[in-house]
Amino acid sequence: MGTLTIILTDGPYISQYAEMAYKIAKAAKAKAHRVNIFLYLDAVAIPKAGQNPAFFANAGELFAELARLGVKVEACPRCATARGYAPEGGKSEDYVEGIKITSLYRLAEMLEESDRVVTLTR
Amino acid sequence: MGTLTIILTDGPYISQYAEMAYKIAKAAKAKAHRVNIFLYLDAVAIPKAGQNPAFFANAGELFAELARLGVKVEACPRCATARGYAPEGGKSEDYVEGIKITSLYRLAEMLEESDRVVTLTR
Amino acid sequence: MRIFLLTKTPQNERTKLCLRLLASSEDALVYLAGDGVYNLLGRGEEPGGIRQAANQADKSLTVLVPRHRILASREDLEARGISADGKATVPADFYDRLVDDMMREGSRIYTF
Amino acid sequence: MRIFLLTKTPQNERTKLCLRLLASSEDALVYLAGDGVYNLLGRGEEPGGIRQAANQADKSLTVLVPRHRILASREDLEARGISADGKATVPADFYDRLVDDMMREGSRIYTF
Amino acid sequence: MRSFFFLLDSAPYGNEKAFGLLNAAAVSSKMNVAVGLYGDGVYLALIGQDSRALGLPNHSDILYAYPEMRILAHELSLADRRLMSASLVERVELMDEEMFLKEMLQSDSIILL
Amino acid sequence: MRSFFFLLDSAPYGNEKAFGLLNAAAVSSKMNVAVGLYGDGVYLALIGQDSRALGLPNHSDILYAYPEMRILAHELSLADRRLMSASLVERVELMDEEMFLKEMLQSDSIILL
Repeated sequence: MGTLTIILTDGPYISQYAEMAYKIAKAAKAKAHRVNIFLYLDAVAIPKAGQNPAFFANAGELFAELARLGVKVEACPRCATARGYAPEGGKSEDYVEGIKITSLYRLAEMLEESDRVVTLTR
Repeated sequence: MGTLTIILTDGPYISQYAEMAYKIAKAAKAKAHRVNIFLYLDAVAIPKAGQNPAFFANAGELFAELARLGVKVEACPRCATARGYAPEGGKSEDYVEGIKITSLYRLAEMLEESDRVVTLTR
Repeated sequence: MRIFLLTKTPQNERTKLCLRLLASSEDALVYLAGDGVYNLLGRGEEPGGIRQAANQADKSLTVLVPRHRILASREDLEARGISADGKATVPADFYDRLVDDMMREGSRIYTF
Repeated sequence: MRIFLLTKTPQNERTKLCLRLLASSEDALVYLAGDGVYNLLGRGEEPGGIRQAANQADKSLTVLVPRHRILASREDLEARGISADGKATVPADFYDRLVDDMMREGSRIYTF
Repeated sequence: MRSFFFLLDSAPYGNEKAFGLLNAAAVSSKMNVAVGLYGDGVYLALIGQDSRALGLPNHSDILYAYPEMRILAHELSLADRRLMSASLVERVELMDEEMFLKEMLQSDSIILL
Repeated sequence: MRSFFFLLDSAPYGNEKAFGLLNAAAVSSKMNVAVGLYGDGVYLALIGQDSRALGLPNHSDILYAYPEMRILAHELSLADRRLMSASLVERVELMDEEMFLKEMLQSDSIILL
């Protein structure tokens, strides 16, 4: 069993990367790997609650599902605060269940403890 | 006096375009031109309330100021609904004052009534 | 084993960099997803094109890597109207295989 | 009058398209903001570079347009460590002038 | 009647720009609208797109739904991508560099997303 | 110790990627970290950046604040941008194509934002 970290920088819908990350994370989790996802820059919008896309899969729900499966999904506090997702005890009221706003140092920790790192970005 | 329409597709901070649009719109308004801004794709995140950037100018406040100055700022409903900014009577509770979620047909109307169109996008 | 997950079109600068890294990796395995599947279009030579490809030095993916070492995502191919046409393997379990290969002992993953 | 507002680096494909449109517009006025100010770097020729510019056919902005028809944003130049150095006008009221020029009767605005 | 040239320079499906640009052009199609496929945008002209398994709307269907929009493709971009001999959506009008730039400059506005 | 190669391929200030990449590299700099400037990323190496009037943080200051990070610049990218004779931030180590690719492949992970 290994540890995989995925870094995202795009918001939902604008690119395929949120959905691709979901597919990779889900496959890795099903094979009992540990999976971290770090939401950076625009990607802090991925877990916003209340998304209702008419033509795409709901990114918020996909990532809530990953969190339920045990994937650690954490967002950059600088990016999230700038964009109006205020960290209140590490939890944004705007977010779906299970996603935390933590610290950029957590990204460094994720990198340190990971066997593999995947960056998906435009 | 002419009418200027600016189309944006990027969210705040990720690119300079929201700020550039602000500078152009403000200068045009000061010269008594009519100014429309259409927020498309990721740009529907620009007027989110509660933004608090540590290193950049607050995009939400800049656009609220434009709205107070009489700039029409309208967001695409498909893009906004997908991203969790639900249109309730054309107003998102997530938005700063003065920005409306309208219709993509409003973009066509803006284009039709404009003397000049500026697109600022990555 | 070096795994390259390529998600960008052949004209993207990141694709060009990816191909240069590929060229110096003997044991490369390439996974194509998203716009990466556009790299299966055409062949090394374009018969009767308006002009030669802009940079003759840039070899395309299918020239650099043998077909059995290229895997492409079926849904991404279908959406874009592209046939793998013997240039790549199109597994039913693309992401499962990607994860198995990249998490395998001794492998590395590069994403472009 | 055709106004070109260029906000991208010289290597960006949109910049290249912008320059091709410019080349067929005699009365072009160019406004450089954001990463567009990188178009003021260097000159037509690079003395002693490692290799020639990738595409000799692509002329740079400063070769195509006389300096009095290029305006650059001061804060964007300063941030990036670039001097206009006689290659462009750097007005204090960049956006005011842009608006005046583009809203003037008979002018068109193109943004790249 | 005002004329608009919508320039698409990114590939469909990998990001939302193609979908967004086609929708914006479609709602404007009572005016004089051309969609210009340029650079990676020419990939939109490939026939046989079937995006059901990917879970996205079929972009080439949009081209057929609005016959009043002109769809132009930049030949050099097609050639660079080895698509001159590929099967293309029949709605698409091929255009050489000179004509393509001329169409752009003749429009009242160029819209890039 | 794990090694990470952070590849910056976009220009500073016009978008947030340069700032984001430098911050991510900086917090990771207790590990073996190199920042590789490639393509438009080499513009970060220009000296004399003063971003006060623009209202953004000075990106080249970040390079000096973390002397433990190696900063590499891809020579061909500099040459393509006519920067070989420009004054560059002295922290930056120029590297030819072969060495640059070798550094990338020798790292445990390559991180592109």
